[in-house]
Amino acid sequence: MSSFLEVVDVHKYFPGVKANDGVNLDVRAGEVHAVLGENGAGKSTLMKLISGLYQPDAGEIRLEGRPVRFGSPRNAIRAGIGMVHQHFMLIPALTVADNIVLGDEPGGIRYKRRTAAAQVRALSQKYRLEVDPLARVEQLSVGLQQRVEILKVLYRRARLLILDEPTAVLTPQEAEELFQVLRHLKAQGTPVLFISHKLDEVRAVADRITVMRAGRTVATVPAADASPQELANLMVGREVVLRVNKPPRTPGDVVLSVRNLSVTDAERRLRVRDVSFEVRAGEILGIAGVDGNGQTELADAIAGLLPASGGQVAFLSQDITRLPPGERTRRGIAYVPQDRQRDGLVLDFTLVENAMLRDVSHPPFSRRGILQHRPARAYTERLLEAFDVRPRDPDRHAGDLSGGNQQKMILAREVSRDPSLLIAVQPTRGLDVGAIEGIHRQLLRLREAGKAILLVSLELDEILSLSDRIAVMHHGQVVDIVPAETATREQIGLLMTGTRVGESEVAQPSNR
Amino acid sequence: MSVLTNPQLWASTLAMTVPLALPAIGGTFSERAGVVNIAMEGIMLMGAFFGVAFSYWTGSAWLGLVFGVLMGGLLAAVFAWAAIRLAADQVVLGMAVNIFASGLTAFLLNTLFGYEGTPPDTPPLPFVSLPWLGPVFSHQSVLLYVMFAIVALSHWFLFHTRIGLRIRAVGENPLAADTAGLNVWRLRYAGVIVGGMLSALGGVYLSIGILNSFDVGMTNGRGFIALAAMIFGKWTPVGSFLASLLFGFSTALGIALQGQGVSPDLLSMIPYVLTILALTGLVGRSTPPAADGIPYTPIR
Amino acid sequence: ANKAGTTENAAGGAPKVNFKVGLVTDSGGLNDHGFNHLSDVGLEKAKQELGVSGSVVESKSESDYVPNLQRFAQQGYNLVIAVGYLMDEAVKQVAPQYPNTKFLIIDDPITDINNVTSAMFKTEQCGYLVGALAGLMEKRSDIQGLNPQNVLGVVGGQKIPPVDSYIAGFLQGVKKTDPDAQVIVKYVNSFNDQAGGSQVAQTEIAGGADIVFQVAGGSGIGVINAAKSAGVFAIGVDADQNYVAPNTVIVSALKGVDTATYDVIKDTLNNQFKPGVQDFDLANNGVGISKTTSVVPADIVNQVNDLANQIKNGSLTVSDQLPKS
Amino acid sequence: MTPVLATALAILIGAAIAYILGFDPFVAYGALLTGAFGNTMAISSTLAGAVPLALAGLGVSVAFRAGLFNIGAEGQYWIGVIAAVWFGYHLTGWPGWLHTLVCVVAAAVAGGLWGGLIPGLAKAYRGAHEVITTMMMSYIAIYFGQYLIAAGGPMHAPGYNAQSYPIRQDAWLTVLVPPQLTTAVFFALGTAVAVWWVMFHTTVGFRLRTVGANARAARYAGILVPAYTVLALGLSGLLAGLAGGVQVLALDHRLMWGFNTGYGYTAIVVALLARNHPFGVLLAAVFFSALSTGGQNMQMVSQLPSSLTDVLTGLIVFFVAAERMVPLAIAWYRRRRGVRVQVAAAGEGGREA
Ligand SMILES: Nc1ncnc2c1ncn2[C@@H]1O[C@H](COP(=O)(O)OP(=O)(O)OP(=O)(O)O)[C@@H](O)[C@H]1O
Ligand SMILES: Nc1ncnc2c1ncn2[C@@H]1O[C@H](COP(=O)(O)OP(=O)(O)OP(=O)(O)O)[C@@H](O)[C@H]1O
Ligand SMILES: [Mg+2]
Ligand SMILES: [Mg+2]
Repeated sequence: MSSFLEVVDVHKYFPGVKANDGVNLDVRAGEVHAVLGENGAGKSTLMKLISGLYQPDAGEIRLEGRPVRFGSPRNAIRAGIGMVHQHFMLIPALTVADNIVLGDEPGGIRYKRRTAAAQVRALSQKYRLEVDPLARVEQLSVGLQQRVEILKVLYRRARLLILDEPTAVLTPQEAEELFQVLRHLKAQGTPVLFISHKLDEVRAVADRITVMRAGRTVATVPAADASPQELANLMVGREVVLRVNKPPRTPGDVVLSVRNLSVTDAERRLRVRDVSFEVRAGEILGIAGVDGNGQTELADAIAGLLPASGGQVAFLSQDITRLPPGERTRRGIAYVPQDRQRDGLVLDFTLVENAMLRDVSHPPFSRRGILQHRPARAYTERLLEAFDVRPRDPDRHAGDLSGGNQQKMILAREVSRDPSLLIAVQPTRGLDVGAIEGIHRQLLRLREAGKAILLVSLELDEILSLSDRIAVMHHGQVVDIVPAETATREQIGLLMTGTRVGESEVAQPSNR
Repeated sequence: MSVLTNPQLWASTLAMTVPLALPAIGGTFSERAGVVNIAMEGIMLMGAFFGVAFSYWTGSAWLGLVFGVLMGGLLAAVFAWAAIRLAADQVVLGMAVNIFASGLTAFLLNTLFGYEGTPPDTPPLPFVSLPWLGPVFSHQSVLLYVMFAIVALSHWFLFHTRIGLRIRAVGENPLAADTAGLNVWRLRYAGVIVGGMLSALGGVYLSIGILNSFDVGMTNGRGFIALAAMIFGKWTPVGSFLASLLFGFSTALGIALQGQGVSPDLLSMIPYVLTILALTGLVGRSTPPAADGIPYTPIR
Repeated sequence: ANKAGTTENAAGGAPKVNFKVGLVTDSGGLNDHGFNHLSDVGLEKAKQELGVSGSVVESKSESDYVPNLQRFAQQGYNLVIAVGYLMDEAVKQVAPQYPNTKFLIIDDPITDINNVTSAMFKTEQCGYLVGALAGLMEKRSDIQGLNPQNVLGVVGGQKIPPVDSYIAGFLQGVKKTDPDAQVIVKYVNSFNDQAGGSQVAQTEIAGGADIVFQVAGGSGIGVINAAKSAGVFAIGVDADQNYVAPNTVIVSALKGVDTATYDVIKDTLNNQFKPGVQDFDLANNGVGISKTTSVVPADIVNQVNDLANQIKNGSLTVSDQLPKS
Repeated sequence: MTPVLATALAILIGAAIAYILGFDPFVAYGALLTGAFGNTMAISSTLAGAVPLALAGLGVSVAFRAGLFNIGAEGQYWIGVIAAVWFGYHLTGWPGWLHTLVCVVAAAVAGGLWGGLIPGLAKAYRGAHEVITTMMMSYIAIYFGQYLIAAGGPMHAPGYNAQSYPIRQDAWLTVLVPPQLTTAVFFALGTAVAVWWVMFHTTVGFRLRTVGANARAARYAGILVPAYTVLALGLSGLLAGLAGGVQVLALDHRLMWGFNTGYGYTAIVVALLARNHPFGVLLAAVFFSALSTGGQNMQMVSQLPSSLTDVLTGLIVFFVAAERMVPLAIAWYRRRRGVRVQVAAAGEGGREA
């Protein structure tokens, strides 16, 4: 097979960072090529170089043997390169169809809106990527937004498809659908380049795998030959423990009790319907579900960021349904929100200021309303140390940190508040295996310390390996709550689609 | 109420709407493209001054209009260059442009024409009389009708053309627009400069549309009211127009109600009070384009 | 190249004398189409005809008055002119410190400082005359361009005494000659909003006014413009404003700030400086009315002149207060 | 661009304009400089003019820090003047210092209510954009002031002029350096320190800054964003009101027509130029005041219209904002030179190409 795309010894530097420091890659016509690597290894940078968003400082990119130099994404698009970015490149205020056709709209001077919608509809039917062309993107779940991104690329008839961590936000079923599309494209001879942290799916879909570490490509191996352990070690450069072991534990008193809770979002749509459950001390309750089925709203409502439209939330036997978020924090609820950049951190603030964000009115951060800069700084230094946040400089702005380290910073802050309840929404989204390992260990340590944990995740494996019990949400309702030790991927996956297996089956898990 | 049935009230309303609606729509173009523009006042002054100056020098009000609009566009282009290319703080720049333009127009007026003001024989733009539309339209500047056309055209342009879609896209998320192959900078320049020309046209209206002279500070804060109208109108041309209309109406009402014993100072508050009431009572939240005011500097 | 500057030496003017005049405007500046501008005109005339040298500074805000006055005084200017009552406190503060410098303040009565003279203008008198003239015109049915309705208009800049004294005189004048006339009085509430002035005038014209008297500074240019395009008449203020629209402005009420300035410069130059309040009125030509255009019939001009004489000889007095509404 | 370089560039352009129009730029600029700082009187005036700019600028900056654009400082200033004057002539028989204090507090509170309570509540609970509400309130304040002192108005003092009764002399601020530098300068300095301390050393300031930096995160952090919106606009208005109160106690001692002199608008530029830092605000206020005072001296000496100083001011602010001009120009120069060197090399060796 001939090379469609070659990357030869490419370098890209940012101030103080060698993001790509000698990268070689070769994507052959009609293959699915995966790129693996830790957070910050330089994968996204490489893809942005190929798609014209960045230009290499040194090295060469060749397309079908000819060297190319893209001054802007416009040129790359013309050359047939389509990219789905890790952080979505969508315009929330516009419709799905607007987003998809943007830059190549039907019409002359006038924008033929209806034609665009029809074309998008046809396209989405062809690839079985169902989405309403007239919906506004801001109303879509993350999974649907992913579809829009892919349709955007397909609309332009890309000759090379690049996907940067496309499955991070998908359910197993959705991921499988995506892989079908990729196989379809491959069959038509369109090469696909895709990034993932998930070793299993990479092995299942890719023909070849390139591993990056610290800005360099360290190996390219045929997918069939690579074992997960081998790949993980290549990525991290050391031995990685892939399996967490969770010692059995008897849960204590009820910490959080949710009764018939209903929640409407800011647009007044009912997102959580009549949900009831309990979380006990020393227990992890996992909430599984396809993205957009009310999990985030549920977590927000418990944290007080969304008002309950019905029902009751009790924490440590006290009704907190009407309390403002600050008061809930004070009583011992910690919250790792889904969107770390928008909710969890103030990117323009230093790490010290971010550390004090939630507890500024208490020592060590302040006394009688007056900030205590030195103790706060010392406290933050300890935090960075204990949770291995890099760089370990409390005066750096949160915006300077990589996504993984931002997440660690939030977790560090929330965990060290010594809460009775931790709500964690997708705490490992987009993190590499090393970072995930660390965060899982932290969650289990909290469980060990007798805290109650509500874990919302789209990663079934994460839910299955960490939870004591699993609640599955569909369409705003809890379909079922099952004990984790007996649950299987298939069972949960089925519940996630809203299909309730016969009562008896769920009721007799001990058979297994 | 007889005040409300007096056609002059409505004629005044329309006449007072034009110099607000044009810059408000101008601001809308700029901000839809993602560049916060509080320089309408200054750009209007440029348009007003050069409108008169060129009308006098060339002897043609239409050439005055063209040059007034071009000079406003030129100032907007300099503003745009600093805001876009240099990623400078757009609010600071806007204030700078306002101060600069008010100084420059006063300075030029005094050095070129003297303290008496611009020559009285400067030709103005024509008034248009459409008596069959009623007395309200019996004596209005030709620019009133131009404004109606601009409201409709701007709406069509922003919401029904391909460039309009692209301009809105760069104002919402320039990075996404860039990855979709759009030229973010060029679109932003277009938005700011077209917007500047519309603001300048508002200035031209004041100086040679309904009058034929320029005076120091003759915009009298209308550029800032237009800013409010733009926000009030939720960053849409039609909304901007309606907000300007409300403002024009209440100003005209304030004039009409004078002379019945109430202090003219108190009556002058009407437009401002009404605006606050309308804003808190009916209109509520208005959200700017998501990337409004955020410079986009691609790393390449 | 320097039309505005005041430094030019008069080519054919009087020989230079060693006498320096400083002029401080209030925050209205030289473009105010009013007393600041007229004061400058008077200074220019003095430079031309008396050979004095002069310098102008435009104040930006109230904290500038004291330093601006003081600078002139410190630099040995012989006469410092403060335009406007806003400088009342500033003059009272600065003048006593510089007894060798003379001060003139326009439109503000300062009495007991012996190096300060105040120029006060009886603008109600000239307002009265143009009011009487307008009333007489309005009553006649033979004048081209006037409508049958017996309505007159007044556009004020802001409701402040220097404006209202003109208007008070105007109303009394109308009452005298055309008691049944309706006078619509409205204010622009700004002195530099030409567009606003034009709208207010149009509202009055729509209400039937066919002669509009403007007392609105820069906004008044808009008033005259509106009158012109509606084909009605206007009356100018402060200076002869016929040049703005020769066929529209039939007469102007004159406030002789220029002559007062010139006179005080001349007196001071000749060591005849008189401290205290000087009233400028019809009798001493401190206020007056301009030449009328040919639209105004000669007999009306004569009747107005009669009234002027009555005011001059004291048989007719005009109040500067608006009637209580 | 550093303010120094920006100023230099603006001055160069101004000199060119002056020269083209037949004025001597050296004379003009010499006068500008001596007018602002040349002697005690000049310095006294410059600093006195800086006080209201600094106080109102601090007000604007507090709102900016909380992510709010208070464009109505002018009206809040005006309301402060009104309140101070009202208490200034109504109260009798109070000790001087207490009378002053009452006037100052009244001005601040009035400004705070005007700028904070109404626009703040409208923003927090009705979502009304503060740019509109503060601006509208500003116009209302100005017309209200005019109404008060117009003939027949409630605060009109009998006599020819539209002005109020004067504040009783016991409440006036003491002159420190004649002609007009008063103890008002201590209000400006003290307030700057206080604002700095509150913004960077208290939990309230931290929360205000959090709301400004990321309102969503602020909510997550348990901050009642609506309350802090009201607080931020309130503080902002309070400081602008204080500016008015202090200024009228220092200088005019009464309400007069023509009082609205644009301090509130210049204050916006002051705050922006200072990047909302309290001590930067002090410097920027002195800078703008110096330009204005010096500009008038320039007109006096050279007869250049003082509007030229507005042109200069606009250019300076523009160049300060456009700080990237310098690196861009350097990069452009390097590239050009680089190209030329390459071409030269190619010409010599002929092999590089
Ligand atoms: N625009 C930028 N400016 C400065 N540094 C950057 C920029 N983009 C990326 N980097 C840095 O370059 C390095 C590589 O980043 P990149 O986004 O390519 O990593 P990645 O492999 O995609 O990581 P992840 O798996 O977390 O997405 C990181 O250290 C990152 O902090
Ligand atoms: N979440 C909040 N949102 C808005 N204002 C608050 C919030 N928390 C406190 N405040 C205000 O800030 C002031 C000082 O805050 P501080 O945190 O010291 O008080 P507190 O919240 O009662 O203390 P504690 O957190 O120990 O209960 C309080 O008087 C209160 O009015
Ligand atoms: Mg990445
Ligand atoms: Mg607290």
